[in-house]
Amino acid sequence: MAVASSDTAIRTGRFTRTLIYVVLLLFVLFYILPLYIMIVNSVKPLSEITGGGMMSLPSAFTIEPWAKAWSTAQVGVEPTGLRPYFWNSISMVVPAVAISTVLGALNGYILTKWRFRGDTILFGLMLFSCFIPFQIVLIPMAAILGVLGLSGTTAGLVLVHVVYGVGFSTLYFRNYYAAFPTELVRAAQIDGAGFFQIFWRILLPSSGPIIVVCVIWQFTNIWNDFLFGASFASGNGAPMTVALNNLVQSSTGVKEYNVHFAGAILAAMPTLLVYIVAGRYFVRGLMAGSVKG
Amino acid sequence: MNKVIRTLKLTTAAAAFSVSAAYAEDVEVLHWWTSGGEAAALNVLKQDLETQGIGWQDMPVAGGGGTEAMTVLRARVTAGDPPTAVQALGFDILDWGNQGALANLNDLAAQEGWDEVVPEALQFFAKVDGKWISAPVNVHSTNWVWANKSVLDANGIAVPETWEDFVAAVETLKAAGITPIAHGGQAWQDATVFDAVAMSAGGPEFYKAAFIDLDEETLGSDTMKEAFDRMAFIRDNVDDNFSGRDWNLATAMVINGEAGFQMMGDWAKGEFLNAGKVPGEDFLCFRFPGTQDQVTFNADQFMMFDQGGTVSQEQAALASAILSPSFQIAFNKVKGSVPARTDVDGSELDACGQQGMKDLAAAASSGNLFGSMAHGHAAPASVKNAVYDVVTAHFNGEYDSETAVLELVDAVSIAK
Amino acid sequence: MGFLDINNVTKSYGSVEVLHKVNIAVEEGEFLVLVGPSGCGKSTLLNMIAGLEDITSGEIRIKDARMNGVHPSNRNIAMVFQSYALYPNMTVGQNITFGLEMHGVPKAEREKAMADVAKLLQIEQLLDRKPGQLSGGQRQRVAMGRALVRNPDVFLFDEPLSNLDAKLRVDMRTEIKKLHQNLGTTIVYVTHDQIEAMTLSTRIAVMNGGYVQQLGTPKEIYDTPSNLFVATFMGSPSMNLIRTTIRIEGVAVYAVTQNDRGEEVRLALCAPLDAIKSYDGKDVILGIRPEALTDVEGADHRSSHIESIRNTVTVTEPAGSDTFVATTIGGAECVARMRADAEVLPGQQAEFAFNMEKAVVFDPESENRIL
Amino acid sequence: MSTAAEADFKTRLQNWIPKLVLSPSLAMVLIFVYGFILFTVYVSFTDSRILPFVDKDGQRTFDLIGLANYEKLFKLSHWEIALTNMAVFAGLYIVVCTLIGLTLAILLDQKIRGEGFLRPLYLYPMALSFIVTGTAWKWFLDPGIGLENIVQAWGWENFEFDWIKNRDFAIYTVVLAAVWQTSGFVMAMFLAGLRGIDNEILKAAQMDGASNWNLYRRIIIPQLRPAFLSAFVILAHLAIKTFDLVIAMTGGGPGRATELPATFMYSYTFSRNQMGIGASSAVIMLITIAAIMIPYLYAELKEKK
Repeated sequence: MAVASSDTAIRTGRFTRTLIYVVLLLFVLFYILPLYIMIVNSVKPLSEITGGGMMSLPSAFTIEPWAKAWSTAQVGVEPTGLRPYFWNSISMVVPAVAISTVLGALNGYILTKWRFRGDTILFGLMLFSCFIPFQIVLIPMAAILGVLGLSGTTAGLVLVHVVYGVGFSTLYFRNYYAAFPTELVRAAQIDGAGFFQIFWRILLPSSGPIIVVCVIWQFTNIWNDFLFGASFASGNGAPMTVALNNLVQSSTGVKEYNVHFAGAILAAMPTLLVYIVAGRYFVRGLMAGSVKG
Repeated sequence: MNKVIRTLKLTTAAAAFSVSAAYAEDVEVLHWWTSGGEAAALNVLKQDLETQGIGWQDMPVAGGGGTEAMTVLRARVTAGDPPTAVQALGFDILDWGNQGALANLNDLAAQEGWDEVVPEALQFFAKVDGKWISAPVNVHSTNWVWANKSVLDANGIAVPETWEDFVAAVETLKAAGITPIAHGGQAWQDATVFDAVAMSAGGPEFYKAAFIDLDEETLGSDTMKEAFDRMAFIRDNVDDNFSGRDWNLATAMVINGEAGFQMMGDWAKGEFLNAGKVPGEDFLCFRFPGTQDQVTFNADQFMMFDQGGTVSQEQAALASAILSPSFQIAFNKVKGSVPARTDVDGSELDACGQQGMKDLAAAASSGNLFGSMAHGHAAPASVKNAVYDVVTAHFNGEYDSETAVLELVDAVSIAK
Repeated sequence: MGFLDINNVTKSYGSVEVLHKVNIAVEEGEFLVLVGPSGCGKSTLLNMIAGLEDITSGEIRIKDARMNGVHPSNRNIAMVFQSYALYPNMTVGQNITFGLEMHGVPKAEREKAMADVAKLLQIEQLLDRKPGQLSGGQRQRVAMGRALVRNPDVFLFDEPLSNLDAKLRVDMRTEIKKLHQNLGTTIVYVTHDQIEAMTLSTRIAVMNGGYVQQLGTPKEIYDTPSNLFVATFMGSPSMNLIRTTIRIEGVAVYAVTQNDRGEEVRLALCAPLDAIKSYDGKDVILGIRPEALTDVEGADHRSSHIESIRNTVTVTEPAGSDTFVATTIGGAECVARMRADAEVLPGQQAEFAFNMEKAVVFDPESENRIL
Repeated sequence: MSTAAEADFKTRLQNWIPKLVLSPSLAMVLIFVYGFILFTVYVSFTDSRILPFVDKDGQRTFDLIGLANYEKLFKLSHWEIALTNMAVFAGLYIVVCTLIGLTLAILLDQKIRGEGFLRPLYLYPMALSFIVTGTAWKWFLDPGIGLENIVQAWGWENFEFDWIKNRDFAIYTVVLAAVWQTSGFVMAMFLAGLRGIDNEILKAAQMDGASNWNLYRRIIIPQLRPAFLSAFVILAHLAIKTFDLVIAMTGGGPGRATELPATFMYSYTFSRNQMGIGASSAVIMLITIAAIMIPYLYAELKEKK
């Protein structure tokens, strides 16, 4: 499949090609602009920003805002910077992504390879759950977390993210596995492999591309979540976005925009990294299933 | 199945145990003071408690003037795990108090004599059914005007005493090519201005009838239309770019001499000080013309959540520390507001701060201290936001003053 | 009682019954081919033998043990799939030994079994490759290796040759046949290709619409199809079917139809009178295979009964060894298989010889064979 | 099944394991999605303000008031604005994202040098949260300091771009920022779709004399149907959930010009202490989502059966 792509049958003239490059570069400009604003303003002293030079390059370059955002900025009563919250996020995101991906993979496997009566309706129910606006689940979710004793814990937060992540991960894996030959599963059954052995030995080794897509999607969404993190984490266990929000949003205090932007870029670093590193596999993963419908 | 539930219970019990074991002596405080100065000021409180052997579990949630924090609070209360103390404003405190969710601090209050030192208008928001439920931290007053002194001097403008003076001053600045009024077009900023304008246009009786008693006739009166007309005048004298601007960027315009005036609460002072400006020399602070005798206020408080019927030792210590004169001064020096108790020595405060304290004491004793509508101290949140809707729609030219008055009556009656 | 017994097996999905009371007994060492058009239920039946689908009612026994509800891996069967179903992430060697591994066979034994099979199928040099690097024929061999290594009681083949090109298909067909002859294993083989069915099988079950239409040796199926479906499905070009009317004159029985000039022609049937008596004056369908409809010189001289009709040639298709000649008899297009050097030209008249010994007759209503 | 009773252990296990493995997910979805929806429906029939409280004695502190919240809701001009904005926003957002995504994908598919470099640049906005990119956008669009200011400084004194400050246009700037965030993702989906198309069909069409334009219009784009559908689902769900973006960029302003149902619901539930009305707006939103998604899901799932 990837091989077919390297040779497109479309031919274009020199003029058209130039035009194409121009258009593509213009879009680069469009996409890069906000990042440009964030970066240039994160390396200027605050006076330069409030002085009105928000769009221009820094005349006095400083990395002090970065250092401040990371380790000394005030996000609570203690000047800790974003650093401790970074690890909170990691310890929430990693299990949440792992669990929702594994569940999604198993669900997709069952819904395509172990079909039973009513499975399509179940899938429909799960898919529709992707569309629930998160604002309405806050209160009842808090009640349930309270009953489970998970209120204010990372485990509770992981649970919440798994619950609302499993719909999409199931969708991805189901579409991917739908194209996976059922005969392989049957052959493995005859060979004596059980439910989990088939999954582990036969399907999973071929699921690389869709795992990448699913992990990117879940990682981005969970990492960037603010609402659940703020509502269900304890103060010290709050994820990075909550800390960032505390750094950025202050109604009646002095706004240090340069620190805010540095903090924002720091907070986005893991997701940016994921996109840059896994980006090339991303399109491949989408190709391999999820857009085939 | 039963077994599963049992295992579940065991694990959750274990989790709960480990949590409570680690923080048995802690107070957990939910607040939205996360910007440098405020948070540092709060740290004073934390250290104070730590000397008493009480740990401080910090739970900062910034955003939207406490909106996010209130959302989080709902989640925590629903989960059956409310924090010890929660920063809150005005009617939110009463709402929670009326639900029976807050602790009764009367013993402590009697012991420390809160009734005598906290102004009555403020007590209104700290008590339910005669019970103290909340510890006030400060009083912000919102009917301030901030001005760039050199701009005013250069154009020969004296501090305006009346609305007409103010109009004249604005016209002068406009003629000189300076943006007369720096303003950020966000609903709460529009409403902050509206508070002062309405007070100035109709006087204290009018303000009280309209925004505190929510009297329909007053809301629909010609005076209200006059207030909206004055808002329209202000709208005509802000720059084109006001919409959505953060208040502190508007303040920066005054600091940089791009604009003459800004109507904003006393927290704006921090921006001036931070920029190295000196009150009285570089910038001026005065009450909005026509409201010299009145103070519209909002007060930050920490409401104390019921922890199972009794007030724990830690909770009492926290409340007591909040109302201690030393913390009141230390905090308000940084915050720009004035202490919630009127009996503390204000000599450590700067000129604006001292004037604020003086104004507050005077207004409190003369019955001229009113809760700010814009900051949720005049009417419940639903009404406040209904007023926001109308004020901001009118300010942005969605409809004229006459319609605005009708809309206001309607919106308030739906929200009541 | 056979080696593999299919007794009254029925399959339904919800309220839809897709297999109706199928009964087949397979002897040890037999090569049974299930053949039929797609959707006839042949693959469903195979999957039920394999244990991949539930049996709604009836039973399947292998070596006299009831197999209903027995897990596929415990039936001692092996299956070769249409797509070969090679595990893409494993090497050829791992593919072959995966089943043994799952059954807990020690490594040393697995290696030996793999080596034996690889030698038998001449795929030793492929053992370390991944399936993606193999050609279609190689994959086919690996798939068979995977089945063979288990040394099962019954081999199941699900259209194993349909993904190969024509030449390779013929080669592999021969190999499978050889393998069967050498190893003597019991095989159930599903295909929609009637040539494969004819060449490979010891017995054929022709299926359609969830019923076994006919079960018999290739010769029985070919020469005496039990109904119109079997007659047309088996054989290529398929059997000519001519609408005729039975006329009994004394002891002689005639099938009467028209040639393309509209003249009545009579073909005498060599049939016992009793069998056909009741059809006197009624319409029947006369079936004659193309090789039994030839030019006069090419007709089978051993046949006791040749009838001939003069008719117009519409199309000729020289196929090298033979020439197929089309003509219209009784309003139906008929194909005759003539010698390669038969001198016929389109549009001209030619003599068509019917070998009436090979002719069969069907009832148009029930579609079953009468003679 | 008649044979279930006599199935051997392995078979029975095999029949049960899939359902067993699926059940936690199913239970989660039933409780945490559908249970919560029912809860919301219930709250929408009450006069709950801060919370639907039950006090210590088990007494409700709220009353059931039937459809009164819905009546109030539809009297609020605010809600009307939110709905209108949603229609404008969702419509434009989905269409523009799809168009840009498709265009970029087609252009990138022309054997572009540096594709590996360009792709992540188009994709990265998806990785950023709006808590702060909202500020960057706000500044960029601000006529005083952003684009308008720069272009005027370059000498085009008459250039005007003040949409974010303009009640009638502000919603389009929200669309712009939303498109910025997700169009790259849509591009990736279309690119994947394009790469999956059999080149032989294209070659055949070229031999038939189809121009590039016709090739795309008649042959390629119709084959991207699955990609269109996937993009639609993802975009529709993002459009409905758009919240942070508005809060960070415009705060619903100027005035109320960029209020959306999600921000409306949030503000009534959590900052205005009118949870009953908030819940009723959530119910209306859910009904709208269901009305759009259920036919789509039905068609999709039925087809695959």
